[in-house]
Amino acid sequence: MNNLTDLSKCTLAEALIFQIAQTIEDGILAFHGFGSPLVQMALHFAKRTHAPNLILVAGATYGVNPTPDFLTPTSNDWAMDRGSECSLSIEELFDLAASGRMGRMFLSGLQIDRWGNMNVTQLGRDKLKLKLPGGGGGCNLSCDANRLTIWTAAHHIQASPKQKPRFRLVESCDFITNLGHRTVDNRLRQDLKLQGLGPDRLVTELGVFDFDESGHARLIKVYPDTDVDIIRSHTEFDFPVSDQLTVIELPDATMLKIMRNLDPMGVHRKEIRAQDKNRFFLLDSYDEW
Amino acid sequence: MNNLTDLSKCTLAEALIFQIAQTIEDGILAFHGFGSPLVQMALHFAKRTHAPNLILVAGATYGVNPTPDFLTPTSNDWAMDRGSECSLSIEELFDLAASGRMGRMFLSGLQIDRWGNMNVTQLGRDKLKLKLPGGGGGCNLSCDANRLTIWTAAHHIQASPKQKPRFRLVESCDFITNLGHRTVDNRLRQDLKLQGLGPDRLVTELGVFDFDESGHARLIKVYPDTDVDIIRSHTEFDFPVSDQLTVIELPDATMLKIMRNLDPMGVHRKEIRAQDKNRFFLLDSYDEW
Amino acid sequence: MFTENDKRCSLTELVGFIHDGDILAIGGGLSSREPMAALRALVRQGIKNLTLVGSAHGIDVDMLCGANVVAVSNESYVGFEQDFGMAPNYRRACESGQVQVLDSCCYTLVQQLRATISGIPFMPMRSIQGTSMMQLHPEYQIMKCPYSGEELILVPALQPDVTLIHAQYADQHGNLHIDGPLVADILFAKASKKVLVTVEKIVSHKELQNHGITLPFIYVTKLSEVSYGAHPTSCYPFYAYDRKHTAEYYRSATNAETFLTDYLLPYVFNCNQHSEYLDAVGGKQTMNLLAQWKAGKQQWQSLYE
Amino acid sequence: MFTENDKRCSLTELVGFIHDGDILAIGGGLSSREPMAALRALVRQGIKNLTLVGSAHGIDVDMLCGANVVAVSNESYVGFEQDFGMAPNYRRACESGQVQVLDSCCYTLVQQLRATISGIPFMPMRSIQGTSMMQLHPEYQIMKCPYSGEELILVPALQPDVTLIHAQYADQHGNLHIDGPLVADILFAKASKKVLVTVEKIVSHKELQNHGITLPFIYVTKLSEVSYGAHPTSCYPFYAYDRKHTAEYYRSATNAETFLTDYLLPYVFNCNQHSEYLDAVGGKQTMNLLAQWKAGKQQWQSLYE
Repeated sequence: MNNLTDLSKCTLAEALIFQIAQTIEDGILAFHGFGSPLVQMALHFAKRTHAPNLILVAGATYGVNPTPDFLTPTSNDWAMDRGSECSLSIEELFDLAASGRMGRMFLSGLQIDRWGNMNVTQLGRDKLKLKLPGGGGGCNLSCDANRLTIWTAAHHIQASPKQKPRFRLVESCDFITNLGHRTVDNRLRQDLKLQGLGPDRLVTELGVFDFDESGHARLIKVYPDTDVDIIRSHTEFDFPVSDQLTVIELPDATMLKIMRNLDPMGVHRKEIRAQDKNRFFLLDSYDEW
Repeated sequence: MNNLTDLSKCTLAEALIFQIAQTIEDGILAFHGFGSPLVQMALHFAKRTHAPNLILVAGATYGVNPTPDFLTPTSNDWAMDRGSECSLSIEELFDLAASGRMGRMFLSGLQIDRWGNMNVTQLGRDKLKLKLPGGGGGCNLSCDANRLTIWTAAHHIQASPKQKPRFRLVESCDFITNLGHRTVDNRLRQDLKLQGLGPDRLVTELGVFDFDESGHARLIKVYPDTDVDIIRSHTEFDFPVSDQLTVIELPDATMLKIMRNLDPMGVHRKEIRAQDKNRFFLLDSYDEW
Repeated sequence: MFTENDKRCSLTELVGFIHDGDILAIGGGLSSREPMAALRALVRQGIKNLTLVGSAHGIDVDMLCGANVVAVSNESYVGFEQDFGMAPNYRRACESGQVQVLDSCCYTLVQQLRATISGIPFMPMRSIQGTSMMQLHPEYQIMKCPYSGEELILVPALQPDVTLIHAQYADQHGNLHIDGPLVADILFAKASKKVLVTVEKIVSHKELQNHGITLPFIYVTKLSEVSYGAHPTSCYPFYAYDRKHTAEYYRSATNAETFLTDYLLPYVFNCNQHSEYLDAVGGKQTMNLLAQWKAGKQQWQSLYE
Repeated sequence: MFTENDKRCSLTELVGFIHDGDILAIGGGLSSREPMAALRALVRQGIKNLTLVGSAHGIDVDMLCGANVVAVSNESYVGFEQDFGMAPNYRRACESGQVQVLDSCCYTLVQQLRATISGIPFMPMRSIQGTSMMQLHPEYQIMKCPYSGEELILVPALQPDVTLIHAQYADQHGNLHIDGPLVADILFAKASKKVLVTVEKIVSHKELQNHGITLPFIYVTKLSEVSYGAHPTSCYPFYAYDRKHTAEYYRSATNAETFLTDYLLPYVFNCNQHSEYLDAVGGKQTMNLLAQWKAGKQQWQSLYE
C-alpha cells in the first residue's frame, strides 16, 4: 500500500513533511514528541538531507539519532529506538529545553488561534464538552523550546452535524495548552521572559504561515491547489498575507525516495484525512534514475 | 604490623570503633563520608554484627554495602567499592538525606563545641589563621541526616608551643561548618525546622557524651583509664555528667576478629595520635576459640 | 528505605499494598512496559477512587477509567496516538465528571517529583506561564525571583502513595534492571512512599548486576514475578506490543454499555489468575508471535500490519 | 550543543579552550580520575586566575595552588584524607590571601549546578541554615516558603565556564563511558558552557556502546586521547592510585620555597609532552606496577604499603 513508486508526484503528506522539514535548522536539538508521525518523518528526512548534524531526539523513547527500519503506529517502541547513538532521559530532555538548548519543537492542537496558541486539553470553556488527550510535555516545551513549528493536517473545516462549521484555526482557543505569542490574558509572550521565542511557522494542508512582528499568523505560501480565498474560508480569524506569497516548494524525486524508505507501512498517512488521501502534487522536474 | 593476634585486649581504636558502632541502628541508611576510617570500620563492623540490614553507603564511591578486602588510605578507590550491591550517585545520596531518608551521618571537627557544632573550615574568626580542608558535604548532612554521631580521637589537649593549650572540645567554634544543636547566632536547632534532629552522641578517646534536652553535651561514659576530672581538664567548656555514668563497653573476642579482618593494613590507626598508640583495654571475658 | 531481604510476594499480595484513594503513579508509557497485570488485579480486588499521576499513557489509564476506579486524573496525555486515537473510557469518564480532570504536563510533573525527592516543598520553573494550566492548578504559585527579578512559577512537591512498575529483571532484594526507555519510572520510584514492582524474571543478584542495576533496592517495597505482566503493552526484549489485542480493546472501549461484558469480564474479572488472562488472549501462540520481533525486520514489522 | 563529527584534538589544543579567569570545574575526586595531564598542561600554558568549583579534591587543586594559577576556591574539601593530611599548597595559598576562600558544600554545589541545568536562577534547599556558611556566601538568600511557611535557603545557579574530565573511553563524536564512581562529573558537564575531556582510549562508537554511554556527545566540546592522563590519581581498570608518587608530591609540597624546583620543574614545566612526564615518573615500569591491582588481593594491597 505504501510502496509508492511514482516519483513524478508527491502526496499531500509528503508535501507537509517537506514543509515541516524546511523549518529544521542544522546543528540544533529537536524533539518530535509522540503521536506525530509527520514530524517524525520531517526530522528523519531533514537529518538525511540538509541537517546532518541535527540532534534528533525521538519522542517517547528519548533516543538520539535513531535509524528505525520502519515507523510504528505507536511511539514508545524499541523499533523506533533502533540504531540510537545514545539516549536521554525524560528529565534531561526537558532540562535541555528549559535551559535554552532545545532548538525546535513541533506542536499542534485541535484548536489553533491567530497567535499560535493551541488547545489539546478540552473543548468547552466553563464546562468540559470534549476531553482531548492532553498535551504531554507540549505546554512546557511551547514555553521553553527556542522555536516552535506548528502543524496540522486538518485546517479544512469539518462538516458539523449542527449548523456551525467546526474550525481548526479558531478565533480563540477554549483552553491554551501550548503557548503561542499571546497569553491567555492577552499579554505579549515576550513580557513573560520565557526561554523560547514562540512559533515561527504554521504548516497546514491548505497553506503555510509565518508570524509577523506582532506575533500574528501571516499567510506566506499556498498549495498548487489552494489560494488565499480558500484558506480564508477555512480560517475563523482574519489574517494578513505576505507580499511575497508563493506556492509551496515540493521535494524532488531523490527526496521522495528518502521519505518513502522511512515509512514502509505508511503510518504517517494516518494524520491525513480521508478527503485528502488523493491529493497529489506534480513535481516540477522529475529526475530519471 | 596490624596482625594483632592477642584477643584478650583491644586497642583504643577498636574501643572507639565499638562505641561509634553502638550508635548505628539496624535498617537505616548511613554514610561514612571520606577521610574517616574509624567510621568506615564502625559501619562495616555494625553491618556484620548487630545491623545486618544497614544500608551502608561508602563515602566517595557511593557504593552500597561493599565488602572490601582491605581498607585503603584514600576513600575514592575501587578497592573500597568491591562487592557493592549497587551504587548511588552524589546527588542521589544527598537527596536521600534532604528528604529525610538518611538515618545517620558521622561528623568531626578540629573544633567541637558544647552544642555539637563543628569546625572543619578555618581557625581564626575575622582573619583566617589556619585553613582546614573543608567539610565536603558535612555541612549539608549535619542539617539533613536524621541523627549525627560526632567522633574525635583527639580530645586530649595539644601541647602548644605558646602558652595556651589547644583544645579540641572548645568553648566556641571559630566557624560552624557542621551544625549541632545551636546555630551560629545562638538559635535553637529545632526552630529552623531542619530535616535532621542533630547529634545524639559524641565519642572521643577520653569519654562518651550524649546530648541533654537543651542540646548540651553530657558525659555518659568514661574509659577504664579516664575519669571525669581528666576529661574536664581536656575540655574547654563545662559539661554535666550523667547520673548513670559508666565505663565504656568493650568488644568481645569474636568482635575483635571481625574488626581486625576488615583492615589488614591498619589504616584506621592513622586517626590515633602517637601518644595513644599503646593504649589497650583488657576485655572482661576472653572467649577461647 | 526498604531493607527486607526477600521482597517477593504474590500478585494479589502486591496489589494489596494499594489502598482506596491512593495517589498512584503508573510506570511505563503509551504502549510500552505498563504494569497491566497488576492493574487488572487492582481492578479485580476492588480498589477505588485513585488519583492518577503520569506523563503519557494509554490503555492502562483508559482501562482503569472504564472500570470506574479513578477519581482524579493528573495525567499529561491519555490516548492511543495515531494508532487508534482518543481514549474512549477516559474521555467519557472525564466528560461525565466521574473523573476530575487536572491535566498536567511532563516537565511540571518532573519538577514536582524532584521537589519530593529533594525534600523541598516546591520547585521553581519558567514554563506554563501564560497558558490555561495556571487556572486548572490554583496550587501553582507565582514568585518574583530575588536574583533575576523575573516571575517564576512554583509547583508544589508531589508524592505518590504508590508507584507501580513493570520491569524486565529484579533480584529478590528488590534491585531492578529496566531495559530500554525509562519514562518517569525512576523519578516516580524515588518520590513515592511505596514502590510495587512486577517483573518478567526474578534472577540472582549476580545475574542482575550483569544486566546493570537501574534502580537500587532501597526504594522497592515489594515485588512479584509476573511473566508477560505488561501485555498487551510491550516488554522488550521479551515481547512486542500486541496491536491486535489492543485493537480489540479499543473496539470494546468505544461502547460504554458493553465494555464490561465485552472486555472487563472476559479479560479482567473472569481471570482470577494471570495465567487465565494469558490463556484468554491466546496463550503460548500469541506470546510466541510477540517474541518474533527478534527474528528480523519483516517479522517485527508484521506485528503492526 | 556540540555536534562536530570528530572532536579529537591534541592536549595543547584542548587546554587552549580554557581562558584566564574562567570558572573551572574539575572532574573526578580525591585520589580518583582527576584530569591531571590536562591540569599540568594548563599550568605549562600559563592559564591563570581560575575560580575552582568542586566537591572533594586533593592533588589536583593543591598543584594548581602551588603553581599560583588559582584566584578563588569554591571547593568543599581539599586534602589528602588520612593518607597525608592537609593540602600544603592549598593551605598556604588560602592563608596568604593568594586564593580567596569561598568554601562550599557538596549538596549546595549539586543544587547550584542543578539550577543551571534546569535553566532556573536558583534552587531552594533546607540545609546550611544556622551554619557559618551563610556568612561566607552573602549571595545565598532566605525565603519564606509560600507552601509550608518555613524559611528556605535559595542558592543561585552556578555555571562553570569549563568542565575538565578524564574518562576511560570515548568515541570521536564525544560520547563518553566513565567507569566507576562518577562524583559530580555528569552534573558539571551538563551545567558547563564547555566540556573538555581527556580519555584513556578513543574507541569506535560500537565499542563505546558496549561499554555503555555515561555522557551523550551533545555536552562534549573537545576531547583528547591521553593514556595515563589521570596519573598519579587512579583510573581503573587501567591503573590504581600511585601512592608512592603522591608521597613524593606531598613531601615537595610541604616546602613552599622548593616546590617549584622539586616538583613543578621536573614533572610539569620540563615535560612538554605527556610522554616526558610518564618517563619522569618511572615510565612503563611504574605503569605496569599500577596495573597490577588486577592480579589479586595481595598485589592490589601492596600498592598502598
